[in-house]
Amino acid sequence: MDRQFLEGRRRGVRRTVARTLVALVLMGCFAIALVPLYDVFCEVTGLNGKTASRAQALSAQSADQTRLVTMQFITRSSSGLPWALTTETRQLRLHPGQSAEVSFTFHNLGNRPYVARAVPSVSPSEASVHLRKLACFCFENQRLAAGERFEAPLVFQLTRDLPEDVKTVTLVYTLYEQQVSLSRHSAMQRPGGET
Amino acid sequence: MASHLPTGSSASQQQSGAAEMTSDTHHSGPTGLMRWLLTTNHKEIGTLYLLFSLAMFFIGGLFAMVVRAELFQPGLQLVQPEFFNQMTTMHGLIMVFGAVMPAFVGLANWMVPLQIGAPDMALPRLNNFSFWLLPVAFTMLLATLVMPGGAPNFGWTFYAPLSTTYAPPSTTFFIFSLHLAGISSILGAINIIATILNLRAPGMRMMDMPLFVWTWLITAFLLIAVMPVLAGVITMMLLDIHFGTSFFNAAGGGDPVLFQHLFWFFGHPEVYIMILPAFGIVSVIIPTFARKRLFGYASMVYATASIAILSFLVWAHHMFVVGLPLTAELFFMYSTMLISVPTGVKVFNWITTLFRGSLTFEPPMLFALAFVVLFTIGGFSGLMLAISPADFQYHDTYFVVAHFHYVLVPGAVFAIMAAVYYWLPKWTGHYPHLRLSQWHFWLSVVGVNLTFFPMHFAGLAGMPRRIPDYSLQFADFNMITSIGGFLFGLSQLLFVLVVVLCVRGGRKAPAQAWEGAEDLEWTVPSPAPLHTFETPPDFTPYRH
Amino acid sequence: MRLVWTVGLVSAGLSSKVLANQWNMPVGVTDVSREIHSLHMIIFWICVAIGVVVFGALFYSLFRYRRSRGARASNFHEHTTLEIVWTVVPLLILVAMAIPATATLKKMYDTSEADLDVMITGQQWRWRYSYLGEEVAFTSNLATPRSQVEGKSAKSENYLLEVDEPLVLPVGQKVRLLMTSDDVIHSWWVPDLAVKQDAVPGFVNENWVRINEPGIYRGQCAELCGKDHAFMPVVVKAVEPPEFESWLAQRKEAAAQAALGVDREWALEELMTRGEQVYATICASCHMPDGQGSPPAFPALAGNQTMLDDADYHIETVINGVSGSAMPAFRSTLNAVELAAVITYERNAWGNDTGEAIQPARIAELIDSP
Amino acid sequence: MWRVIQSVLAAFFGVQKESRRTEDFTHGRGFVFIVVGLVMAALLVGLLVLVASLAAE
Repeated sequence: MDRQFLEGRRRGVRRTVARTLVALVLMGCFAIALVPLYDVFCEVTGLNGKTASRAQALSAQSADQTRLVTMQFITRSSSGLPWALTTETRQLRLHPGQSAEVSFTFHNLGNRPYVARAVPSVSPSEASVHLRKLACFCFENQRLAAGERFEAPLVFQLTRDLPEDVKTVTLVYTLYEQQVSLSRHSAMQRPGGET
Repeated sequence: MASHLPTGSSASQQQSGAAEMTSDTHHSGPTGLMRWLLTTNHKEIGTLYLLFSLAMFFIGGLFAMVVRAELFQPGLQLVQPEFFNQMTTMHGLIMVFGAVMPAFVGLANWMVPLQIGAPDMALPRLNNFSFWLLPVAFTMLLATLVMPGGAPNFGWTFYAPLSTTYAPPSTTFFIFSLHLAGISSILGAINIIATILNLRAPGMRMMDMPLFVWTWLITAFLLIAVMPVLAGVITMMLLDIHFGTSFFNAAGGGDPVLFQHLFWFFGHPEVYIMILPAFGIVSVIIPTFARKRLFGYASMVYATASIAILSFLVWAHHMFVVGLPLTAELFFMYSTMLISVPTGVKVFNWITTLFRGSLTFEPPMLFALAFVVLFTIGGFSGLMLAISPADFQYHDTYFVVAHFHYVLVPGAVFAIMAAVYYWLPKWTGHYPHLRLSQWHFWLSVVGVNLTFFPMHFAGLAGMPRRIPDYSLQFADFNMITSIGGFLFGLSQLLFVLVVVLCVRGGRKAPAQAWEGAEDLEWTVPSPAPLHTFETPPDFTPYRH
Repeated sequence: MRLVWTVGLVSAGLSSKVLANQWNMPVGVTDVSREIHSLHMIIFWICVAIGVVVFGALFYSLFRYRRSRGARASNFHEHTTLEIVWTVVPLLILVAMAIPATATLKKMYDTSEADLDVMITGQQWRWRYSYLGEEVAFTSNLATPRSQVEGKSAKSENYLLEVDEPLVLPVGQKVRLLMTSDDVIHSWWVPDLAVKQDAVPGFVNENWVRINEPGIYRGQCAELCGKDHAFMPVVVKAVEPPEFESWLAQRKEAAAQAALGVDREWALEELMTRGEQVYATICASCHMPDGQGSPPAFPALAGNQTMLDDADYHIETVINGVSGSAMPAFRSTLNAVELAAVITYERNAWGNDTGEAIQPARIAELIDSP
Repeated sequence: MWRVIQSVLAAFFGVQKESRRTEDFTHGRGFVFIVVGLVMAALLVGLLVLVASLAAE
């Protein structure tokens, strides 16, 4: 058979394989990039009721006196952690644009120290981008000795552009024990490392 | 099915196992088991894929029989819920990754080079490697059944955190086996793309290729695009389980819903990976037995491409009740509804191909026609499921189970069977036994509908999927479904019988085994010799 | 002739009954469920109509153009106008479907002020309901006895769809349902209310319902959540608002009564009796009625030396659960009396015979945070 | 360029004249079609997002 013909085919195959491999690598990178992309997407759109994980500045705006929104607080703790997270303020009504402070109490009922973090979630999820937290215990881990009690404030604001049809915003904090480094970013650098 | 062997005296040995294979005149390499282990011939590898897939079809089917036996009546009779969940999970995984996908790859191995006039696949050694990854992967997956804590029990969709924090220890092996199966698929896809793009007979343009080749080309691109996502998601699971990360764990700032987004970003194109080659098969078989050119060949290609593109835009329709914002629900509802347009085009084209044809109903045609009818029923329930508000009622019920079994069993599986009946004469040199094939067809059709049609009603009446026991109002539906399931399962033994008989002997088939068949594979003798098209054939496009 | 008529009428009546109840999606008792039902029927009939046309054309071709009838193949294979028509017509049909679907979906996403907020927490394998701002919370467990599941006794009418404590809701009021989970993803579903929403651990989802008619509505968990996924039903009892108010008052009273019991000294037998009930509803599904468990996921309690030697460890495990395992924290699921009783029961049943009575007062210290 | 866009649009729609298709496949460059196809796919996504957010208003 024609040698040139075969050589041509071989070159074509090599080129196709190289291109598909490039596509494969690109898709692999894309798959990995989907994770941070998702986080950014959630933070921007408030998808899934996620809130910002860093303190935000108070947006200087006057309160919208024409409407009142109910803000509810729910506290839960997960299994394996003998802590109680409580707040006196279960519910408050405020104007969008207005800022408010609510105090939460952490109590370690166990007989050894624990490190834990309160993970927030907001419903309805449309409201989560409009919830600005100026100070929150949820930004960092809490470490409490056996029997220790700790009071921490949440300072927040619902921005004025909160959609009109949102009448009630629920903020749920779930306490999770942080034994090992559970933050995926630090764990990616040091797999399984203790913090 | 080693068709290249001389028929006659050695024919009886062919089916009795690879170990007894005698060497043949064409081949001077290793003999016996080693020959099959080391083969780089596309026909032999195709045969290996098909046999592997058949074995997995029966293992997965056995698991389904356990499920149906337990669900025969209310109450727990045969198995405990833990084991029931392992059965549903393994059934799904084996059928998707072990039976349907390898069957299509096997058909591609056998037929793509023959249909485009290529001497072999572009990368024969890689081909061998990608096949042998599969038995390793699935042996490992099946071995999880006897591990402490049992096999994976979290459904074939393995939603976190049930599949991470709360998973049995065997999950690590499950992840590893899925990695191997994924690598195998990727390598297979690269090989198919390289073959189709470079080894076509001189003069064969892209738009001259048979539709089976076209649909496989598009499927292969889908595989390249989504298999890395599957690999990524199961790697993240592995890291979550063993290395303290929390991609999918709220405790560490992760999100279980992220898992579902990633999984379905892979999963929905995966669904089309399992159906596009089936479209191709049916588009090849129907014109043959209608003795008429395929209506709207170009539209078929475009529709396939449209479906492939749209498949990346619809993933969250599997997640309508997970708590998506209104805009997202609407987006995914609209995009999903759009998919029914190209799918409809395909169905209309098939029917118009039949219109004013000259029809005969050989076994491959029977299966292809059943495919058109029953797949369309699955398409209708798919359209209903796309309606997001209604999906709040359908989601995770037997209505969904009915839907995807309609598109996968009388869809993908019937297409594979149609392909096997269609090409068996080419592989073995004999026609399959007509009466037995017809019995197999009719029993399968009755069994499939008896199994899956009542599931629609059970789902609408409120029966959730993946439950080992149910309340009394679902009892009648489940009993019918189980009887249908046993019938369908048993009738597949007939299929094996037909294949075995066909390998051993039967009415001799000429090179062009079907009167209306016009693709290149019908120009080589039946059975196809081990080496074909070593000199590229002269291709004159008959279509254009 | 009359006989034929009677039979016809009876069977028509029967089939309509069957169709209404068990073959189709329930119409339900909320405005949303009615709308979803009618949407479902509209789409269904559109599909039937398309199906008649498509399958009609298919089967016509199959019969008309058989070669055995002497059909000769013609050779057309393209028709641009026809192809445009069958692309455009389905598109129009889809738009016609999308309009009512969008309208219904927007109604389902209504966030107007609710009259009552209920937090629903999924836990392997039960639901916990708490009425926000009302200090009323309880768990709802499967009430069907194990013997019915195993076929040792006859199955009751509501087999697997009955619970010890249904969720009680007032009719005619908008109830906001907040969903979350303690462990894996669950999905709270009542077909008659057309509410199905995933409960995702660490996240909160919401849905709402306004029930039009009093009654008892049954559903179940719809998302695979582990071995007893089939055994976590949902039962909603919808009552008139006054009845709801008195029920709520009664619940508060009962909670206060239970709190009183904490301070007094309980006898071993008393705790054992109470503990046996709690064990059967809460613990037996994993640790088995005979305390043998099903290792490795669910350890045996009978003869479990670590547990018997260290009462504190035992108490702590039950109260706080074990993170990353199927053992949940019962701190907020059970009250001090129930916790004390069940721990006492576990330490004395199945030949464990420690003779220890764990007093509710001891537990109360560990779960309260004054 | 307009020809390419027209052809890609026709492909999205799924209907194309035989003569036109033959011409595209003989004279057109695959790469251009792929790029235009991807852009059109992105436009389709944008259009759907727009429709969905308008409908959600």
